[in-house]
Amino acid sequence: MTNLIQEGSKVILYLGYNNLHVIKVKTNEVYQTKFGALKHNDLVGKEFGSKIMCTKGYIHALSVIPELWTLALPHRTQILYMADISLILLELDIKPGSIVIEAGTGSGSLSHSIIRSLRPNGHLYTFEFHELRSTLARNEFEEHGLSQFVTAQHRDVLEKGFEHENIADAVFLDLPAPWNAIEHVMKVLKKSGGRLCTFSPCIEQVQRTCQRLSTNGFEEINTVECLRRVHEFRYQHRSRINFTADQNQEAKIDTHSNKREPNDDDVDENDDEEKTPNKKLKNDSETTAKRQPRETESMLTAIGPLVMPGHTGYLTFAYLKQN
Amino acid sequence: MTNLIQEGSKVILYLGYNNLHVIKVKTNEVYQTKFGALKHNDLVGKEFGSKIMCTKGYIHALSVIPELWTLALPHRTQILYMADISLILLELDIKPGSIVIEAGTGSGSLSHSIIRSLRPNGHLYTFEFHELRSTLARNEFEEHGLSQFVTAQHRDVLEKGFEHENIADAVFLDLPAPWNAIEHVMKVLKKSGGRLCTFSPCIEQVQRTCQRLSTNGFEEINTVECLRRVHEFRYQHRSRINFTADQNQEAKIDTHSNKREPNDDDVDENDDEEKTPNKKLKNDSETTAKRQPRETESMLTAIGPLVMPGHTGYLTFAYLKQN
Amino acid sequence: MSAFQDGDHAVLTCHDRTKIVQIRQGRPIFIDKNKIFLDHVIGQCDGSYFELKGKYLSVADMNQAKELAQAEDISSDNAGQDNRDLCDDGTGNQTLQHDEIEQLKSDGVSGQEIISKLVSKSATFEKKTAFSQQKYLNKKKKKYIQIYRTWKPSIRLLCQAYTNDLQKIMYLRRDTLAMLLSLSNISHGSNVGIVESCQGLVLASAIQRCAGGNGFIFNLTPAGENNSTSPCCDFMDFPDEYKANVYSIPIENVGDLNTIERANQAKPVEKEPNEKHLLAMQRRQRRLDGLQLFEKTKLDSLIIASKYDSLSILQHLIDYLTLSSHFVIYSQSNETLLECYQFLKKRGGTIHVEIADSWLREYQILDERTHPFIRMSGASGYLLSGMIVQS
Amino acid sequence: MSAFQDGDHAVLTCHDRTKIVQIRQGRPIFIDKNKIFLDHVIGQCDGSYFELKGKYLSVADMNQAKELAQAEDISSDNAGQDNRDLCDDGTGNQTLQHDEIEQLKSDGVSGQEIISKLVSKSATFEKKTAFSQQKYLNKKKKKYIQIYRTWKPSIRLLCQAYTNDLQKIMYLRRDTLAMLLSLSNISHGSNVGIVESCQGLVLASAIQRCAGGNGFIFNLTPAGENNSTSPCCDFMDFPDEYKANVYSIPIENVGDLNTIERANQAKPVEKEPNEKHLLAMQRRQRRLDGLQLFEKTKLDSLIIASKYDSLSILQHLIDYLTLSSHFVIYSQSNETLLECYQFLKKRGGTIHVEIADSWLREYQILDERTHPFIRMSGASGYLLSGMIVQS
Repeated sequence: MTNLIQEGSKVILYLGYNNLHVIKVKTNEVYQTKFGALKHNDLVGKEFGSKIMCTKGYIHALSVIPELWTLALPHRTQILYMADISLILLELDIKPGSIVIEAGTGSGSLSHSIIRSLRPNGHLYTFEFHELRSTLARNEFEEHGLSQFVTAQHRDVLEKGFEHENIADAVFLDLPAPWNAIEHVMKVLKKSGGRLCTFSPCIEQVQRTCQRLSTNGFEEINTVECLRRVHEFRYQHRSRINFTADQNQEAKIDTHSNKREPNDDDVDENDDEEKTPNKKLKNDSETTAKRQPRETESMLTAIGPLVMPGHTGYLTFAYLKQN
Repeated sequence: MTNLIQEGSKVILYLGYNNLHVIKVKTNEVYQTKFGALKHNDLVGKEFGSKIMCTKGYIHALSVIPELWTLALPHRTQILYMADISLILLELDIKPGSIVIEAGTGSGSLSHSIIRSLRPNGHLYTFEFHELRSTLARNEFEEHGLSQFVTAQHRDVLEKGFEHENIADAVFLDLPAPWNAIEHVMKVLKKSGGRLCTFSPCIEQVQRTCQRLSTNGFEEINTVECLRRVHEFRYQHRSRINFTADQNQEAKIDTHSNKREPNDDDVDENDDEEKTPNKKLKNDSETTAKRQPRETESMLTAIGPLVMPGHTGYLTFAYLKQN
Repeated sequence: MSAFQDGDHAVLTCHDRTKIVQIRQGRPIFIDKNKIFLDHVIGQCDGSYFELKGKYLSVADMNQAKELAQAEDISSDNAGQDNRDLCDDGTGNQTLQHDEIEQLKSDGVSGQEIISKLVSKSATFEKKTAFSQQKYLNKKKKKYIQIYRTWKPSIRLLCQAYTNDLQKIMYLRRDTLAMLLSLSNISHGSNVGIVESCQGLVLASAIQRCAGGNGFIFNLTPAGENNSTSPCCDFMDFPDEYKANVYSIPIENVGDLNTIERANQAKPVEKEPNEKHLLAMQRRQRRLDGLQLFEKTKLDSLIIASKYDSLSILQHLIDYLTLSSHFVIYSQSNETLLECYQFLKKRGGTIHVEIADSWLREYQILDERTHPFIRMSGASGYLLSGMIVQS
Repeated sequence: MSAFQDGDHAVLTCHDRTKIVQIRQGRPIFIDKNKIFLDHVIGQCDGSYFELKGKYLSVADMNQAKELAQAEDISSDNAGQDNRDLCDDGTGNQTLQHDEIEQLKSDGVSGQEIISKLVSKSATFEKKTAFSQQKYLNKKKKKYIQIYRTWKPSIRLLCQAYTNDLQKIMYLRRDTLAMLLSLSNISHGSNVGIVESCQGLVLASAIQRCAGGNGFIFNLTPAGENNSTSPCCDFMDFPDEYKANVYSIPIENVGDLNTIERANQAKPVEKEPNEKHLLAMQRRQRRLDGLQLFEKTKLDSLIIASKYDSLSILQHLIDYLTLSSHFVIYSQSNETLLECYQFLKKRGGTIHVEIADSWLREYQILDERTHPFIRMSGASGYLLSGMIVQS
């Protein structure tokens, strides 16, 4: 992948946090963003990562890397997110040289990460029963310069199996009924040992899958769920309460002054505005220097989000050795 | 409950975090702790919360309050923990005056919290099919001075139901097959509306329960799981790396000195001990005052524990109104 | 269960929305800018069903309402569905226009009838899979069938009502509130100190748990924020005996023995003794009485869930706690609580000091489609708790 | 899959234990203080079964071993069991004495036979429920049947092996490592900078992902800790071409242009040119070469998972990152990462900066007894990640 944007390059436009768009650079075209018009011509020749001016602001032009692609890709199906994807790669021992089988291709979110991990000498065979989706994914692999690492095929693997035999180090299934594909998986995994992962959103699917895996001699079967929690950055503003007892200690002489009692604030509730503590203290500080306005401290915190993904799916891993 | 320990008082001995014991005070008896012998006589007349000397240390004497009791009680069955207990109380709307049904009593962990919430004018009817457990729980309620708020009965509610009719504001079931008790629950709940909670460790039990609740006209059915994560306090010690580039900036003249290169440390690996950065820097600082020993900062942190409860059970709540 | 009376508060639910209202004869409430009269709720019971007819909530038959309100049995998401069958929801196929629907509504046509019309005028409904049809119907039901239920307020329902307004209650999630209450050991007869900025949710919970015992509840608020804890206490419609021993006192003056003296010296200027003024004087006196009482009382429980600096509050209040009493501090961030922990460790005389957070996972339990909800809260906040003992 | 050779590393598993060993003809390893020889592992494949016979791991028949090692189908806890049936496990009922068992073992009696004897000599076995009998058998199997499997090392297995030694790898949980690798975008051809204190687990992961591409991997370690990252890299038995472009360089000297000059001036005293010394000189030269190379290289990825102060490391290394490159910082506590975040915000030129942690839940999937594991990890650590862009 070259580092410079060219005619025909796929570019991810970063407009802000979780605001990403994908375009394909085409001379003389214009793309409308919330920061105004972006001329494709302005992209050509720029390094990926560059700041590009639009008519009313700027964006950053990034290359197609799996994490961003997962956030920006056109959703043709529900997609896998990075927490699951990352764990799948690790648990399936996917590494350069691995031969990996994937069904279905879906929106290609996982495929891109698998390819990154098995480069430069591995290969991904990815199958999709929905013809259009398969074609679109194949085109994307092509556009992203990944064709040599992947074969995207339109095929109903539940009915027809994976075509190949004993070639795979790892198999990943995201199918509604993965248990029905187990025999095909056994055929395509290397005899000397291979790993399987199935992804299912519902526990009943997992139960059926585990049952079937176990009766077919799979070992080390384990099911996990992984949820990623992205924190929110927030400044917390904390004021300190001005305890009068402290002030007395600091300046005991002070008691004679004609200052008002904090607790007669509610005598007349209409002018609450007049009597907010800060106001009063400001007045007080004119007469007695010892009294400080209420201190407010700001502290940067990263706290859990009010809403986060609560469930994506269950990942079931297993190992099979056939001698 | 009086605030002074007396003959016959139940006392929780606090020996340390998660190290609690329960005794009943009996004149002239002695209880052995890891801090040596504790004379019961030393407890009598003391306030709860007092520090009591043993032969080789001290302990704190506490009264039986639900949180501590849950940690200290003799486990006759698997017990409910405070995260679940607390949520149950809130979701069942248990408040002073509530009439509550519980089955089974188990070790009485939940019972104590329910009683605390429904005092002074509510009542708990708790049922247990295991006769000994029921008797033991009844004795404990008696010893803890709670008898007036609770009726503990030995009874197989699955077979025989709850005896009472239309008295309960809330019902809690911790039974292996709660779905088989639903009809009894309907009989015991107030016609004008009442709430139910079932606790089940396995999802299959929950599925069956929800199914049965739904066909019997229960509403607002929802299932939750609550896990409490107690953090560990730990000081993190962080050293700063002494970048030579910084030192150069501070004192450029310094380059002539005969100091050794950090990166020739591995010339002779046998005396690694001699060459730990701190040692070397200590030597260096003798010749060049500008070089500071590696700074180490300690920071108190509260971090998630390596092991925490990963599952207690599923709580299913529901509401029933029968007109 | 007693019936609703004029002036009572009620919790109104409709689909997944929850709203706290006060029932007042002839006075409307507002939902989405629509005036709604609750007159017919008076005399009805907890959990009753109502249908929105014109501007009035009218009593609805339970069985009929139940059926209307119930969603078709489908999953809230398409998890577990063979997505081969998924087809586009096609919103452009509806020939019934928005204006026409509005007309039907103002003509008093029932929601059910409107939905029937929508279905018959939909070009694609027949072509949808059974799953998609159900999904479509549920969406329309949610929009056109307005079955309300009214409930007697409870702490649980208040938590539910604040779910979409969490910032108002410092993001105190219901499981965290539940745990806070347990850890505080509040019960009938307890002396309790509370410093909160959660609309009175914590205070109301404590008042309910104490149920007018002979202990005192001290609601410590900064001057000028006396009313910050009113909302939830009002919502709960507590009987007077529950409130008799509840004192709101100015937190600034805690531990300041000169306060009363100063207050007496600084008697406010004599105004005409109108009713409003008398009431204010009474309130003022009650705050002073509370303050005096507080200085003489040993607390069994202290709860801090405040937007103000918790550490200095803890420092000023900890000595009011009696032997074997309980303290709980809630904060959204750990850092605040670590400061308090360091103070407590240095001070000594505390045991069982913990910092904890919690996870709350909700489940969809449906035949062949069981899984946790696909959205959850990632913010439980943290609780620091412990007990005071002899050091 | 190639067979194990003399000198190879292997991951040994037995029940839930995992251990990384080096296979060396005639040289024993130690497990629970017992000498065990791995000679028979040589020539065997990934996933082979072995039985401990005397002091040797001997090749075991796969099917037989599978059956022996497999647990009876019961739940790992008694969740979901009607606890009416639970009875005391009764350990005092065994008439076979410890000494006798030890004698049987040293007589070479198989684990299976010992278990049969134990069952026949147990006073209570017959009286137990089926559930308790299975539980009993599983316990005994775990104790007396030692079926081992040997595996080719992988990052997954290294994570597994460190599960009980997490402090050695800074508590870096496998899901967090997995995420860190994704966020770093490391791939064949990347230029990578790594500062880690995780026994080389992160470095080894990076080396594997790059697989000897034409990019460089810089392992930045403090002087004196050059070997701190060796363990995992050794375990992985990487081919030489994977290591050719990996440079360990002294992090203290990064950005110090005088280092090389100084190093050349301060040429170490000429010692006798023995082999050890030559090797040391070569290593020294490689470190210097690496340092020179580093100063000229623009990094595509930077990973920090260090016990040293991450902020100052980030400050010194961030300018080596090229446009559209990735950085990831791992820490057990949020506070460290917040400092880094503040620095990054002030500096500018970064996008998509996130702090995240994760939950990993493991499940027991068994007929009628499905639920999450009753114990889980509560410590995932935090990752700060982001990208460098033109500011």
